[in-house]
Amino acid sequence: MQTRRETLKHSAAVAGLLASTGLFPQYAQAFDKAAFETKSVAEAVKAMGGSAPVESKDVTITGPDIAENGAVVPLGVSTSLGNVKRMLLLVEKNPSALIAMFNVSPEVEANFATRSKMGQSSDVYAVAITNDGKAFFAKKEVKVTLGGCGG
Amino acid sequence: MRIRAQAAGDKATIRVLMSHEMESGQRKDGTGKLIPAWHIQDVTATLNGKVVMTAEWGPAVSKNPFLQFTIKGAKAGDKVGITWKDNKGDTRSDEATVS
Amino acid sequence: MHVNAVETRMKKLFFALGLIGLCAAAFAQKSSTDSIAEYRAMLQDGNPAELFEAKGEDLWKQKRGPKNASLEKCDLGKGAGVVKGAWVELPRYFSDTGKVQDLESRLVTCMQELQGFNGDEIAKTPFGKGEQSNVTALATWISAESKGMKFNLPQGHVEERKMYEVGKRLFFMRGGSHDFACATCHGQDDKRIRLQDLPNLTKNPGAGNGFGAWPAYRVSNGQMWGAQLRLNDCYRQQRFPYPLFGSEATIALGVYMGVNGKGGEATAPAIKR
Amino acid sequence: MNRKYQIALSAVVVALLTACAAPMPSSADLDKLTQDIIGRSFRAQGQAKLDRLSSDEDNLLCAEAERTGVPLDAKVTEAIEARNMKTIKAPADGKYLGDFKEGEKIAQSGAGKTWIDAEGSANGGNCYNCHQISKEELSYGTLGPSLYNYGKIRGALEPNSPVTKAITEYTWGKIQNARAYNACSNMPRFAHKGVLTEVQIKHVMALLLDPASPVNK
Repeated sequence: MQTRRETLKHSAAVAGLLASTGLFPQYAQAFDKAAFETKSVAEAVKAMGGSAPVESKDVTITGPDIAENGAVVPLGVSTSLGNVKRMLLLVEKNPSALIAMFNVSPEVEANFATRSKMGQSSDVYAVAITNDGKAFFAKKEVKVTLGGCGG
Repeated sequence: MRIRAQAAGDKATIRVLMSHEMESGQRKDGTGKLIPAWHIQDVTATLNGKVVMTAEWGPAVSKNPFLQFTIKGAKAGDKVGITWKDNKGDTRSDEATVS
Repeated sequence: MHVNAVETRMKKLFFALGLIGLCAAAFAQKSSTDSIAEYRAMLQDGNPAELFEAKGEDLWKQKRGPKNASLEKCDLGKGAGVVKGAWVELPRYFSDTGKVQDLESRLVTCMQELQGFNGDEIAKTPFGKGEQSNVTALATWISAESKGMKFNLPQGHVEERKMYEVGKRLFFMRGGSHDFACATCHGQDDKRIRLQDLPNLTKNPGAGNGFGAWPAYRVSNGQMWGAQLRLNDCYRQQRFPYPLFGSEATIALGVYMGVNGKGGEATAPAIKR
Repeated sequence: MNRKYQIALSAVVVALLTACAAPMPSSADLDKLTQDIIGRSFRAQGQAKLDRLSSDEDNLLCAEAERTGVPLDAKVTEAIEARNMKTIKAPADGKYLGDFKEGEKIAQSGAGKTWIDAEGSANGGNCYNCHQISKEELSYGTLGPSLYNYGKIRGALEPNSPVTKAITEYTWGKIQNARAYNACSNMPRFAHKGVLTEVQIKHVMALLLDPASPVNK
């Protein structure tokens, strides 16, 4: 296991290392700002290169039934489908629906977890986009007892 | 950053905590002015220097973000690297050894 | 993660699985309390307090301040430089200052004596700013080094016993515009405010669980709170005036709760709503 | 043993002796010490001034009984209740019930009187912090009894009935100053301590006693 370290101090060295692997230049064009500004689930999926999403039991969304605090809502997306290139996590009623996008490679499982802010109770979506642009989703309702966006 | 990389069978679970404000862009300051969004937007994971996962995040990912994913074929002793970049161009990288 | 925590979670999981097995309808009837418990359990793995622990450990070892010294010779009560187990015996009496001190006030003493910082200035700095945020990070790491250990505050010195008695008086003191005492919310078993369970801080398990959880990461604001800020915000909600950082009142309350929590397990740094 | 150690050791012994020899002060001295410590430990902040630290006699008596576990003498209890009863005033216009919808807002709000609240800003009633009230609000506390169906189960929804009149007056008094009925109640004295205005109390009354209030459905 990683021992604790001072990130700031250490970062420069690793950054140098990564730069030498040719990793850094790819950042420049990575972030798709427009997709993260779309308002609906459908628009976001489209912006991320998926067709109209179809509900599928092969996609799983995990999250709490009730979030005590909307500032931190643990959510997970996964799928048993093969040939998946992207996994999306969305919160329908947030000001922008798209929370996170994960690019799936052969080296990782199509299974990711993070935590999201939620302004109010809402359906949350996991969407899997396949290599041929098909989109499959699963959703569940998460009730928020205290909003997390307004501060 | 805190990276924990734990091998089990022929894969390793990676858990990451990152220090970041993740300002949503929805909040107002004391004078009623909107505080601009400030968030991590790109995350890259490497295994022994090779990119295995990239992600894009919006401002709705929670403050001090948590990320969990699984790398296939990773074994004890392998190096897992995580790099993030935010919308102000700030970046951090760190590395952990799979145990 | 601590073994007991894993065990507890496993038990919870088996319990949950059992319910599903026995009757599927139980799922639909799951109470909001169960759902909230489930939500809290989901957050346990990956507590951002770890980020503050890492910062605190570095701060302990780093040469800083006007004297360009580390804190590695700081005496937290178990001898110079001894960190492990120090937190479960604090607050305690220190002969060099002639005072009963808690972890945070003791850290300020060390930062002043060893590193040359101005302790009064640090005490006056708002929580979360400047050297105050460093004190919190240090306290986070130091408390984590005692994780799983049992509280055992010393009561051998008369000053320690006096502070317990003062703390007890403060705990029951009613005041402010609402007549609230600490005891109003934390003097009975199995009560809650809104959906928050309220530990009974007059005895175990509440005292150990409650006192032993801070410093804690608060998900509501993404801040790391030490015991001093925890008590400060209690007094705010009691509608009292502002307790000074490291004041005798807050330290006396720490002695009262810590002694009541004797034998309870240290869980800090915890994650709270 | 070398001399340096001897000196060090004797210092330790002296320190130990001092610690052991120093007697524990009397309870009265500890009360005094507590007051001194309170005087040194707080500062005024915002509207939370230092006068908030002075306990009235009712609070001193109740705090001591709770700390020591020795219940108050019946006569003392009566005296506290009588003192507080005197503070209760019937509504000037004789009307006890306001708007239950406003009452719900007041019951929900925990704002007011802290050092971050602007002076003069409206105070909440903090009701849901301690009580279940309407069935819709799941986030309620348990420090006080459930108030769900408050008027209904007391048979206090019939206008002009003697029961309704009695329950209405009791509830009015209880919200104004709970310690007129229970000397050491944990409930704030909303009117006596200026936490809620008369108009606000009428709204909360309506939440509990208006037949149309969701509480009585």
